[in-house]
Amino acid sequence: MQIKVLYFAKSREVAGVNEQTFELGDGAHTEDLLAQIIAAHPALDSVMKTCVFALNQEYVRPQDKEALKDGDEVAIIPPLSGG
Amino acid sequence: MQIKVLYFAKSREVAGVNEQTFELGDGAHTEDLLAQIIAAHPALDSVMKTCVFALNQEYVRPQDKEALKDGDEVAIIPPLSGG
Amino acid sequence: MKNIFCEVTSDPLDISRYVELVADPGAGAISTFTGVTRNNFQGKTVIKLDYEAYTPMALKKLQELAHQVTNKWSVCKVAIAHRVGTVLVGEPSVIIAVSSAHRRESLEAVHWAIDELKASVPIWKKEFFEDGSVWKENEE
Amino acid sequence: MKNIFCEVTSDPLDISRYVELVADPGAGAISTFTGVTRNNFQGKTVIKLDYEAYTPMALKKLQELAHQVTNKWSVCKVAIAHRVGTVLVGEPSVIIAVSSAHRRESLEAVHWAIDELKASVPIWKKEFFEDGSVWKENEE
Repeated sequence: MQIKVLYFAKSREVAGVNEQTFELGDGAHTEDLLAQIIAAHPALDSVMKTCVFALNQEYVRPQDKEALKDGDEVAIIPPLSGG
Repeated sequence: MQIKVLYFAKSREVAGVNEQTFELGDGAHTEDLLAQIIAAHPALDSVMKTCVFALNQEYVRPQDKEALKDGDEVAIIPPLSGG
Repeated sequence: MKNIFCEVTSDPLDISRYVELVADPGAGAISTFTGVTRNNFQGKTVIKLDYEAYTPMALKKLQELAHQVTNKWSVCKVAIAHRVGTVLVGEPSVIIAVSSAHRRESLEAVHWAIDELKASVPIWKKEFFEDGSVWKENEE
Repeated sequence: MKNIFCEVTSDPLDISRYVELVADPGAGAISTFTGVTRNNFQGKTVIKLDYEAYTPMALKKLQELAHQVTNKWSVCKVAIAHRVGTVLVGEPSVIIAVSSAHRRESLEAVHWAIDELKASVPIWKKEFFEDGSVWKENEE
């Protein structure tokens, strides 16, 4: 299945991309995806420790191990600074 | 001495005047003035029970018996409703 | 003081004017409160309000109030305007604008200032209904 | 819902627009909060801020936030706008406007909404100083 990953703010700058598509096997969950993202961008490792994530525009924690399905959109959410 | 009295809102409507000058003897204080005001406008008696007063633009209570001097300005202040 | 602006006026009040008056390069936050004539009171249709002020004392009390804001909170600038005369439904009768470096100060200051204004500034409103009129009294 | 208006926009924000959007004949109070780029942070001169949003999710979160305001308080209308892109010193980055019959509701709602916005809406700002730039983090 294909998962679209969006990078914002510091994670976008460190990854050097705005968005990217990852290919995962059936039954993969968010923790698997995050491992793949860090494998693709080792420099993101420390940044990711400060981030949360959004799955289809709803916040999830990495340890929630949310099941993924083809076409899902996952966003890397660094500490917020809107307002 | 002459004291200028200003009427506002309901006290103005009941008194039928905006302002008025009262003549008081030496040594008169605010309580004397208020008695003269009610004598001049008996219909104000009940309204005055809900009012406070200002002497030269500072709030005073009638029971404070503030000493008056020639040229003082006293305002009748019904319950406030600004805002 | 140039960081305080107060007025009592018969002109319509425009929010942009008071937001501009409190603009400051060191301000990260501007909070405002606008009191508006609403179309009803306890189920009765309100046609208009007439505001009357003891103008010189009202202005003095507004200035004291603005000074108190600058003493109580770390704020940049304070503007307070109260309208007198007829204020139709939907029109502002009072606008308070406060700027501050951080948001909490201006938010708290505006809330405090409108409560205090209602309690201490010699201004009165008469409400006009379809079947009569009445002088209002602010609650404590 | 027609009593809620939210937007994420790269256009400059004008307070008059959002005050008009929450105007309501039943409203006696309109409270607003405006976040503005200030010229310094911890003593360093700020040149500009760049805001970046996860726009569709930010808009969704703003709408959820506006709905929560209408659930928590008796208010008439809620408008929330956040700007993205470059915001120069003195320019608004966010405006929240709430109207209500009585003053307390809109004052409390605006204060709550800006705190909640900073904690939950996926928007980021980068501060540009004379000697570099940094991604900010809102405090809890």
